[in-house]
Amino acid sequence: MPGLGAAQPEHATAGYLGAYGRMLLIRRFEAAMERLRALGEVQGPIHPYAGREAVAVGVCMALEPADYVSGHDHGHGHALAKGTDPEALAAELLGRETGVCGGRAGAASVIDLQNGLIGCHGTVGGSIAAAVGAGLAAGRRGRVAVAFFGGPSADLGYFHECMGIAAVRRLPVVLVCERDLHAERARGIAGADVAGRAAAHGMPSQVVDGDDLWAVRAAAAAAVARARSGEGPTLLECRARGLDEDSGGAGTMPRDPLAGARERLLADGVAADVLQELERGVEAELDRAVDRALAAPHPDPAGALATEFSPAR
Amino acid sequence: MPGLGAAQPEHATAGYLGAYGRMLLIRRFEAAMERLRALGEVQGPIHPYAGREAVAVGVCMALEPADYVSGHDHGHGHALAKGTDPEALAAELLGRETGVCGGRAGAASVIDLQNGLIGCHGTVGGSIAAAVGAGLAAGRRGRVAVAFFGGPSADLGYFHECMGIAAVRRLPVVLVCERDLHAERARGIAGADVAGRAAAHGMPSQVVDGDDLWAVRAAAAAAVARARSGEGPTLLECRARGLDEDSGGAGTMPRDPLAGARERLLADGVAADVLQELERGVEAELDRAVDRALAAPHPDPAGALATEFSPAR
Amino acid sequence: MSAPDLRTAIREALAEELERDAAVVLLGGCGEDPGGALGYLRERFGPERVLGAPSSGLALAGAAYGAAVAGLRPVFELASADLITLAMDGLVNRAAKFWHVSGGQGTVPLVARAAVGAGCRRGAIDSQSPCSWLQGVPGLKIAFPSSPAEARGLLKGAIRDDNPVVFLEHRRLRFARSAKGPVPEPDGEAIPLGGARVARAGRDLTIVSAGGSVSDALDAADLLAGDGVDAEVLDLRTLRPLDLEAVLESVARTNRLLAVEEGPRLGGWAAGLLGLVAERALHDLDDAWTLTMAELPIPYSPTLEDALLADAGSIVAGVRARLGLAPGVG
Amino acid sequence: MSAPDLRTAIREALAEELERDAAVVLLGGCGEDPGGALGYLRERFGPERVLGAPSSGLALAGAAYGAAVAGLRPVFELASADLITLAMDGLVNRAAKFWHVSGGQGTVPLVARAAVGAGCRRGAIDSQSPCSWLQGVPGLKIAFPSSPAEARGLLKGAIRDDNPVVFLEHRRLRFARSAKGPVPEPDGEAIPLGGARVARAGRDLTIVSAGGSVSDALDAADLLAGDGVDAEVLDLRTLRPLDLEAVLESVARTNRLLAVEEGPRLGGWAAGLLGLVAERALHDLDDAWTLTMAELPIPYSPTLEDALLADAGSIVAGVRARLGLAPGVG
Ligand SMILES: Cc1ncc(C[n+]2csc(CCOP(=O)(O)OP(=O)(O)O)c2C)c(N)n1
Ligand SMILES: Cc1ncc(C[n+]2csc(CCOP(=O)(O)OP(=O)(O)O)c2C)c(N)n1
Ligand SMILES: [Mg+2]
Ligand SMILES: [Mg+2]
Repeated sequence: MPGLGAAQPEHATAGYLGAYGRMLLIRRFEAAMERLRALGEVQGPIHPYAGREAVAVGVCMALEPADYVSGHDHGHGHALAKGTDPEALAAELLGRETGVCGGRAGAASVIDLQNGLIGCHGTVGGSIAAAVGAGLAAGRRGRVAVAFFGGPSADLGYFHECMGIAAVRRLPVVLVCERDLHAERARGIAGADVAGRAAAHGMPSQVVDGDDLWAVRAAAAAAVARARSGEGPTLLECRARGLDEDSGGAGTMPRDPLAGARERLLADGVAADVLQELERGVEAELDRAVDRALAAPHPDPAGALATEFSPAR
Repeated sequence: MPGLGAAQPEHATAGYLGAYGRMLLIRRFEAAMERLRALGEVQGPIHPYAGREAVAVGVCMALEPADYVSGHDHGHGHALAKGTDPEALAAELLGRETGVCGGRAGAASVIDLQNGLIGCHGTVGGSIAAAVGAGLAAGRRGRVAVAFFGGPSADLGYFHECMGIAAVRRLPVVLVCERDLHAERARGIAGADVAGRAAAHGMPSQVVDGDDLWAVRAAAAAAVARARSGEGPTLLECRARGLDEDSGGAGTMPRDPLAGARERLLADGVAADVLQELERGVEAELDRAVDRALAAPHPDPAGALATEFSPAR
Repeated sequence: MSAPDLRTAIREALAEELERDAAVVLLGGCGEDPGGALGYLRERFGPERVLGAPSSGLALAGAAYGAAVAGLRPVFELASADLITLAMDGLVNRAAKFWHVSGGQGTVPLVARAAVGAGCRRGAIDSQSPCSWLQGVPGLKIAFPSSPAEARGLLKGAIRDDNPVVFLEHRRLRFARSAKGPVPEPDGEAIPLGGARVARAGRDLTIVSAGGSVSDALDAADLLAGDGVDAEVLDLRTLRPLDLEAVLESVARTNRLLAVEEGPRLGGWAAGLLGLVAERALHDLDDAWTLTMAELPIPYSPTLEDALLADAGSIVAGVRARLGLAPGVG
Repeated sequence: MSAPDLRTAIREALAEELERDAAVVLLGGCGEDPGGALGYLRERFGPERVLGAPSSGLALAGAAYGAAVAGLRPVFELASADLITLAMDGLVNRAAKFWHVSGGQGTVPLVARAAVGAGCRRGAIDSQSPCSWLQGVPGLKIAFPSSPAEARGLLKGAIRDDNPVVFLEHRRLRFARSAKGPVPEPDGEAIPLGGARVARAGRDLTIVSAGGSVSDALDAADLLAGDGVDAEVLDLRTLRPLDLEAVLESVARTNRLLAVEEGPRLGGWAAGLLGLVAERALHDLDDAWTLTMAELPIPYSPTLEDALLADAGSIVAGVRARLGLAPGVG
């Protein structure tokens, strides 16, 4: 996807311009998939990422392409942030042979090893174990492993057991609790202190404004630098207020991270027509991606269901 | 067992005299079982409790007979502290039909519902879940539920998930981490901060001198009172230094909790001959218990292995 | 009285048992909530009977076990049967063992409810059948109702049972409004666990199934009648205990056995059932086979998922092939 | 070269694989450490190859899966197979699924080692066979060696295999110094997973077993030879994949099948194996039965535990009864 390029560590507005494009891509991609779902083309569940785009994109700005990321069940957000091709991702949700996982995974379990996405995890907390494990490998190669997970994970065993291992072994891991305070309120969960739980394991932590791309990127860059230099893991609690269901998407909520990023770019001197061109580019790319994905073939059961095991090495 | 009586909340020396007797019983019982194990009479593993007697006995002094206790794999210590008949416990370790569980459980899994011992748990951390669950029932009846568990449990999921549930629901639960610092050193584990981990769940906690019967009882009494009055759970980290392997049991180590309790009782004015009479009583009771247990029949496979399920209610 | 849908059936069973016995409590409820029930029940019975809890299978199963030992009758809910993986220590190592290990001192009357089953495009990790993980655990019952009406009666039976029960609610039953075949028990009564049910009587072939596949077997039996094949359909209702006698009795009459399972063949209950029958009644059998899934994770792609799953059509095709009937007859 | 004991066999296999491939790492080691190996190996290979970790099955399995996805070949140890209950999410929902769900992007070459088996007075919760919990999980291999020499070769095969493997080390093998029956592979070689082994050739009866029970079957075969019964003994080596063709080939010659499993009958691999054979070769079978444990938790009491477990004597008695031979002949 030229023009969108995987998010890269950059300090100029240019980096944030690309990042804004990627946030927009996530928002628009999700809306397109919801439309296809209403038409019965996408048949599996989609866990919405709208309102959290600044978290995945801000964190991935601080990463190298070879770094590892594991996501939770809002997988399409993490995948696009880490650089997965939208056409391959759309084809995945459509269950096509050209999907990034050949149509075997669906949205919640996307894997894209080429872009460092080691997997998305429906089991609450499972992404943390995967990233901590990848951290064991990452250290050998100067890489970093990042886990995204929701607020409910902080109550579960994976969170604590894995923090313990990461802290004791000083693994190059960044744990990103991406709290959707709106979703948590809807579920009747009181806002617990997640960041504070890292102290139990002697791990530094930080509460981050998850609606602010710049704040997320800055916190992630510090945590990634710490991890890469061998100082060990960090827990970031990124609080996203979530979109109000009535707000109807980008632009209408004052705290909408997408609208916020756009305003900040304008304030930082990016010309409105540069933004509009970028936005048209994203829309056009997305349309093309969806069209191609819709035209792709369904997998052939004969070949797909052939072997249980990977051939022995 | 007249003369030994289940530990009761009492503030006079008399209560501590009985408690000292029970600590001695645990120490001597374990030594007797180890001897029988060397002879092949006890065939299963025994996880030693020597050096931790002040913890189980001090906590159980603060409990009513109907309160619930769950233990970990050092089950004989918790059972005797909660009031299990030494003869029935010896018979259990000997695998006899008269064992407290009919010989089905062995040392690590002892259950004695009549005395409130809901079970002992080889799975590290399992005792915590059992007590938190019992806490759900206990609240209805003005009872308290206590979990004993070792230091390694504090790294595991059960510990954190259950603390969360107990704290959120303000359950009448006391979590007693009984750390054997000697055993942990032998395993090469650095002394972590266990009590501090309760803060992550908004639960009060306290580090207690686990070698000091009086200190354990006082801390437990406060935690039990808090639980019983509906204020919620407490975590006690009882640090026992453990017996040095070379010390050869009671009396030779300055920090031996059993020797310490004896000295304190003498200092508090208990006459030496009163103590000696108590000690002779314990020895005599234990000898009788072991003799009877050894004379008890083995279970009959025909009857014992008859039905898989409890008959439907 | 019209037959209930699954949500209503589950909600009614829970409400009636909460009403009947003060020891019954509900734990959890962050999942799919197939009964759609917990909000309503919490309002009606209060937060001391219907308790929210984190969606933590590890602690939920462990705490339910402790609560049951201490005298409650907890019913807890896992968001999905795939998450039984997180609840195994409590279920397998604790609840299933307690009655025997305690020498009969007490029982563990808990029920673990979970939504189960493929066909809903939920992918490999949210569609699995957990039967094979649990069937080999002595002391643990597995109930797997085949219709909303059956679910209602069996859930009441599970809650009243003194032993721990895993209660599986097949997702495809949500779309079923009525029970297929006769429901012998009057509505509202508990069905005690352990007995199979003859869902359709027949003479030529015994089709044994459980859960969501029973209605496929009944549809297949209707189609096979057009071929002149009179199939008996047995609904196992519980996979442990297993009503082997009912299967043996049927096979002694039909001499042909087909077991239909939504799960892989290796390690599944269907192949095991064939083995148990072969061991006891080899010479009653003229033929015996299974219809299961391939030895694969369940793919997300609708095309692939449909290819993997049996339905009435594949049961009929299998029977025709096995009996040497021309395909398409009838 | 004398046959190794189990500890030596495991330690040597681990050392050789650590030496051969820098991607191999060992995790954990707070358990029984049946190889007696981890201290020695940590000294030899350093703490970056032999990593201590809390004895937490949940995080160990999850982290091993993540490490394997990211290019390592982790071998982790559970203190006891009963604790596989805590590792199920990582093994079943993640490791077993990855190759398929990713569409073949990568594999999960992890090995989960665990001590398994009854007969050592460890009680209900430290003696179980986990085979039935795992055999129905596509994508997950189960290796269950029958002797120290087999354990050495199969562990090397498991570590080199690109798929996740649960590797079960039977406690009773610790007392076995030598492999019973021929060990066809030269010492030190990896045995690829998936093929059964004819541990003893025979013509009258096929006894199929795995793990610690294979030597009981071999002893029984020796005793049965005195009755004029020439038993073939098949060692399955892996329970998934299952070498059904080897069993069918043997049964086609002997026409009698006995499967011996240390575990309950319902839900176990032995009954399932009978079912798979009945489905494929019903008319080859003159008789087929299983020798398993009762449907009960394993009791601590030595008297009760011994009564529950099969041994060579009970295999012989069962065969004699089933074949209608007078007891005590031979
Ligand atoms: C271990 C586990 N328990 C329960 C569930 C069911 N479940 C699915 S989503 C969800 C709550 C939302 O979790 P998550 O997506 O991590 O949080 P969010 O970011 O949406 O706030 C739950 C409880 C699950 N997937 N895994
Ligand atoms: C979940 C789990 N992991 C590992 C083990 C193996 N194991 C048995 S004892 C032990 C360490 C000691 O634990 P504990 O007795 O709780 O601590 P202690 O009081 O002896 O210090 C371990 C790791 C286990 N029983 N359960
Ligand atoms: Mg969510
Ligand atoms: Mg211990």
